[in-house]
Amino acid sequence: MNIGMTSLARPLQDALRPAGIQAEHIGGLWNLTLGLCALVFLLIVAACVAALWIAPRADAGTAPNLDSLARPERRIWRVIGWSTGLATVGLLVLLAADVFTSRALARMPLQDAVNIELVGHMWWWEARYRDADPSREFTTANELHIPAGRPVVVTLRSNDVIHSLWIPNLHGKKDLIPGRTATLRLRADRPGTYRGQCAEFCGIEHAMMALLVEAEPAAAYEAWAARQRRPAAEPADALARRGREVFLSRSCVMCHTVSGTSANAKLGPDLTHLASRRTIASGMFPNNRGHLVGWIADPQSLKPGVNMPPNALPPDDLQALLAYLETLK
Amino acid sequence: MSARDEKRDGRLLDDGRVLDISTLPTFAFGNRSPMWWGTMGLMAIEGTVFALTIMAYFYLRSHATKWPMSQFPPELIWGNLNTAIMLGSMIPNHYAKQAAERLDLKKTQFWMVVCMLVSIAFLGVRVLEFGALNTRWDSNAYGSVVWMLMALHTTHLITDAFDSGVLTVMTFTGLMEGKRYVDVSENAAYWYFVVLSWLPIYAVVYWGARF
Amino acid sequence: MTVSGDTAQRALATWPDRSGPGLAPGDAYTLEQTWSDPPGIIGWFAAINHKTIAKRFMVTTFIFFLLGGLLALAIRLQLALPNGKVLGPDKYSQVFTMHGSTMMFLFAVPVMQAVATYLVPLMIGARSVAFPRMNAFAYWIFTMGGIMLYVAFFLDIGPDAGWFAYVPLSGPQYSPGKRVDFWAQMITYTELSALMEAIVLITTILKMRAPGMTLNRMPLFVWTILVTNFMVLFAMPAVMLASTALITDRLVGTHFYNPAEGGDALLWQHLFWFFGHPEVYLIFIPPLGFMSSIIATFSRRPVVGYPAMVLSVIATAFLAFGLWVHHMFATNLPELGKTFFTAASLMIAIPTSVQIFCWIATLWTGRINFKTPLLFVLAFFVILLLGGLTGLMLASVSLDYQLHDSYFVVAHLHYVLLGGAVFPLFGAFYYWFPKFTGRMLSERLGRWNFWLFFIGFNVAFFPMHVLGLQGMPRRVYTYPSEMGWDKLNLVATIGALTIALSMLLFIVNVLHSRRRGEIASSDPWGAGTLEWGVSSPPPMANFHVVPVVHGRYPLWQEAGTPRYVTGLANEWREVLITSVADAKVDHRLWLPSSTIWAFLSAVATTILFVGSIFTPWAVVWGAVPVAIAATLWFWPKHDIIERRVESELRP
Amino acid sequence: MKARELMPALCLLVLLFLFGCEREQRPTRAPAAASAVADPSYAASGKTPVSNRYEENAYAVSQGKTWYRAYNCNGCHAQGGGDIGPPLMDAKWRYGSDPGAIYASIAHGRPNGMPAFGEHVPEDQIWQLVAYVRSMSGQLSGSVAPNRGDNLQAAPPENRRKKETPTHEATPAAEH
Repeated sequence: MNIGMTSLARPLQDALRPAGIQAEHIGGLWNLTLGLCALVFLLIVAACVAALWIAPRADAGTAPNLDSLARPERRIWRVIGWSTGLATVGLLVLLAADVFTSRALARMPLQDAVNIELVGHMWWWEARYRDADPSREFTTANELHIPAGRPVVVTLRSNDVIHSLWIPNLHGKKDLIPGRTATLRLRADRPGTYRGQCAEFCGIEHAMMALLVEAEPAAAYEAWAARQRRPAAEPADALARRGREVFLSRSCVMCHTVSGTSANAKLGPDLTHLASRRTIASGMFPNNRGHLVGWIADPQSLKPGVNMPPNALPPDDLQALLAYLETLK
Repeated sequence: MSARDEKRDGRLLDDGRVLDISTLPTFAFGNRSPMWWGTMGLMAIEGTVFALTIMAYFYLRSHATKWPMSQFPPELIWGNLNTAIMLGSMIPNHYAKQAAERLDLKKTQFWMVVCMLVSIAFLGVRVLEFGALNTRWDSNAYGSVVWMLMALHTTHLITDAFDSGVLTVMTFTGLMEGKRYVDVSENAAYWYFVVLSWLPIYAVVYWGARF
Repeated sequence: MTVSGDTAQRALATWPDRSGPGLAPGDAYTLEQTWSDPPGIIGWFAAINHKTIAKRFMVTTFIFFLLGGLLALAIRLQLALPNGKVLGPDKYSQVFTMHGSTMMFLFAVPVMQAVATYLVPLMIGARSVAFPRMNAFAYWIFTMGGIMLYVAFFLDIGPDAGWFAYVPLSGPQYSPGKRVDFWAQMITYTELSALMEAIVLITTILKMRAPGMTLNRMPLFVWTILVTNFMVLFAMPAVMLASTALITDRLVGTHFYNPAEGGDALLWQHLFWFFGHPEVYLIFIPPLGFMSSIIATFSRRPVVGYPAMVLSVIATAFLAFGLWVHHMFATNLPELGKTFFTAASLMIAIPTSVQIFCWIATLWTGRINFKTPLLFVLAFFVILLLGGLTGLMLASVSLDYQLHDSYFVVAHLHYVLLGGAVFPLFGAFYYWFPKFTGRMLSERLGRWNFWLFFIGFNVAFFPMHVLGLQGMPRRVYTYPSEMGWDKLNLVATIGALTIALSMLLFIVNVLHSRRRGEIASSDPWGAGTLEWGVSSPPPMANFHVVPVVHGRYPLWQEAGTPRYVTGLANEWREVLITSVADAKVDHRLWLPSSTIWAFLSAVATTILFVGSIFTPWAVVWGAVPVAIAATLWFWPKHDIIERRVESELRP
Repeated sequence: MKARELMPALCLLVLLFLFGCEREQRPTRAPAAASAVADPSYAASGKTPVSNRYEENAYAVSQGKTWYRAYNCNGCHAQGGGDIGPPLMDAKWRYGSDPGAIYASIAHGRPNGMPAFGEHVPEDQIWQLVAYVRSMSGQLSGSVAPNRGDNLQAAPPENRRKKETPTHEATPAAEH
């Protein structure tokens, strides 16, 4: 099976290409720090090279020069003292820059924020969109949509071990620690698709715990959210209806939820709007028929160790199930 | 500068070119002896372990809504009794140390035996202490950290008692020499440490759960 | 091992040839016999001479270094191409955990103590370390812990939760089975060993220096070892407590790390990093001593600013205990507290820069003898410098949000640990190899070794900075090809293979030179410290006549009076104890001789430790053989006591 | 050095170790057959008990515990203490305590409320559940059975439970 997201445009996952205000603050600090450090590096290496250049050569028999034991080398000490002073000033500049950046990060305006509760699972992301009106809340997984230009407050929890949310284009990382809650405030200022990944080792499939963040214009976001709030549509054709029967009578129903049906288990991701997502297996494979078949039949060869069991379905049942899953828009 | 003391400074031979140290003693007490530094190192390590465990106790406490997490704090009776016994044990310990440093075999033997008897007493009471903690190590984090503190200290009690026991036996087998007196003296210093380190642990285990 | 005629012969041409008459040949022979290790297989296990133990210690840690390196190669091969299939995810987790644990616990910290137990007595003019039997015990415990970990790994019980084993992943629920238990128990072993070595080295340095070697005249290397081992005393207990709590959580159901019952996952991180960050400096400070030794010798002058160097090392040690939270910036700790740790993390750069400036000044004003050891040391100025500067980036809270747990950190830590420790360590091997073996390493192979290592290192690790910035998290066993990380990963793998090649050259060089290398004189580099005053390799007793020291570089400076010490016994292992600060003579001490019981105690302790992975009761029944072995270890023999009492002088 | 003489022995040891340790493996796909499939009449037939190789594997038992919670076995059996369904941590077994019988109970259900999960739960997971269910009454070795979980403790962890000696409780005739 060919692993990969061939059908996706290459998603952005790059700390050096900020797409939001928070990542830009950090990017600015990075540029300053990099410049200063590069300068120091060049100066010290140059001093070292110069020292080797200037000093005469000798061999093991050369009598050691013990003058320094007899009288103090004040001139050298002065040079070292000044260099150390300069180094200290440089460090203080870095400290000040860090403090200012931290304050800037903390001061992002939060009016009209979208509230998302993100729960880490081994190895996928569960997202609950919060709302003052409980009827407007909904749950999805592994793909966040956010309105560009509007602040987002992500509340982070973990269901099992420590994970860490990292969407480099939007912000740095924050840990999801069981028994604790953390928040990450971010804002995407440019629409686009940004990829994030778990950054704290969380077990054997740590490498395959990604998520997509779709930053889109407000109208598109509202339309998406409205679709997510609806329960799954009644399948239109017989094949899909049979697929639903397969879903509910086989092992799928033991772990997944499709709202509007009797499937309401929580071990795996909510599949109510599976077909609207761009990826499966936590941001790892494109959501198309070929990968879906592979994933249902033998998830262990795509993501060894995942909790999803292999499902040996008769071909008819499999076709029906796929037809049903594709209706979950 | 005081006159040259052969026993302290050695002798100069060969026009001052050679320092003869055959006049120096072959053992010494206190911080002159490497054994003292070794013992101090052990104390530093174990003191750090105790301090960190106590910090862990207060760390967990700062996160708890209710402390102790179990219903009742430890009962005081055995803890108080054992604290008294341990503080009392410093008396024979002091005399054993003094006797060893005076190279007095008879007195060393006597006070070491007294120390052994006391150590049997506090080990016995320690068993009762565990029974009166009113929590188990697997009840909750409070129980775990209390048991950890108690178990760490008990390990020290046992090893120190065993150590002293072996030394006591040695004093009776004719295996005494200068270095052995140094060992007895350092063993006594370690005993002080075990007793004194108990005081903060006692305060935390018995009173940390009350205030 | 008995004294070969060759060694005894060379022993005669030692220190005294520069400071006075040696011992009469008969006495020298007796002295060598006294300090030799007993013959035969049992004798091999009973050896306690500090040089014998230290040599084994160095070889053992180096074997672990090679094993860790092979694991690193496996990691790089897996990551060379996207969707790699060399290791499965389960094997990969074990392999990278073993790689990290091996390099940190079985190589980097112990190798420094191993080198120190060899060199420190020679540098301070002592015949032995302070507690030679404990020294041997510490070695055996360490070795058995390492073997246990690898046996477990081969049995597919290799730990798989990362070298810092964050709970709850390493806890009872998410790491079923015994894998993490073996990891935690390995920690117990290596910490026990490191703590004992610390006591041995501190006592040796403070109480056994040759007369006249005041603290102010101690070689800088000895200073770094003294400071490092004081750090060990206060840092290691934290990880022992953390791993003990982990074991009890896993084995008897305590709740230290269970949030549902009042425990806390961050407690682990605090305890671990309270040890873990000073640990970096445990690894990094002794190489500063290598640097000072090598730079002084090869620029033919004392190091600039001795007091500044010493104070810098001490300042580094203190600051090292105030940085641990910078490993936890991505958690939800209060922001104000984090700023404090940023400041501390930045400030620790100051003492290091003072030292770098002093060394550059030494080179600048010296006359340079350009040999392989110096090459390795010069690499420090590029690699460690870069690692230190990326460290400043990681110290910043905001930058750390992006860089933390990414490949940038992988690059940073390898730049620090290899540049700051491994390169100087190799320099030290090349520098002291003649002292260890009596033969020189090949200079030609040495240069090839160096350049392949230096270039391979930068090719392997520099790209990782970029990978991290491009969003590659650490500890991923694979990555999709669309991420655009494949080219740099392939480059890194090529670099790793180059490093492997350079290591191969090093091994060839060592094996070849050990038998056929050029014979080394007692002081082939023209160095100034005491270890070069004795033959290469040194006699079993180190110093046939103990010198009296009058300066920081006794072999370079004029000898004063008195020049040497007489009056130590030749028939038994007698050493001279001096006072702490001024190294005034204090008393003579009869050290114990070889014993098998240090080894057997280590075996008994191993039974207890391994048993306690499977049942808590092993702590009870396992204590019995430990107690017996330890008692027999200390139980004196009647005839020895009689001789001792006879020769006794009371204080 | 004597070390060289030890080398062949060491190599041999290493080779031995390469065979690995089943108890610690993390099988990501089902072994060929965890066991022979049991039929519903199994308990009555009096055949020799079917063995379950997952009982030797700590990871599989821990997976069984995950399924036990995720599939809401607690709903009827509580934490093994029993509620609507019978307790699982005691010595009484209505349908036999051997793996085959437990498999049959889960896969095919039992009268008076135990549903048949055979359609819903893959065979492999059922065997993992079987191993876990047996660990609840201390039937598995302490180094395989699960340790405490990261949750509130209702009962001592499975690896420290006393091994109950199973008694076969006669099924009341009325239930058939």
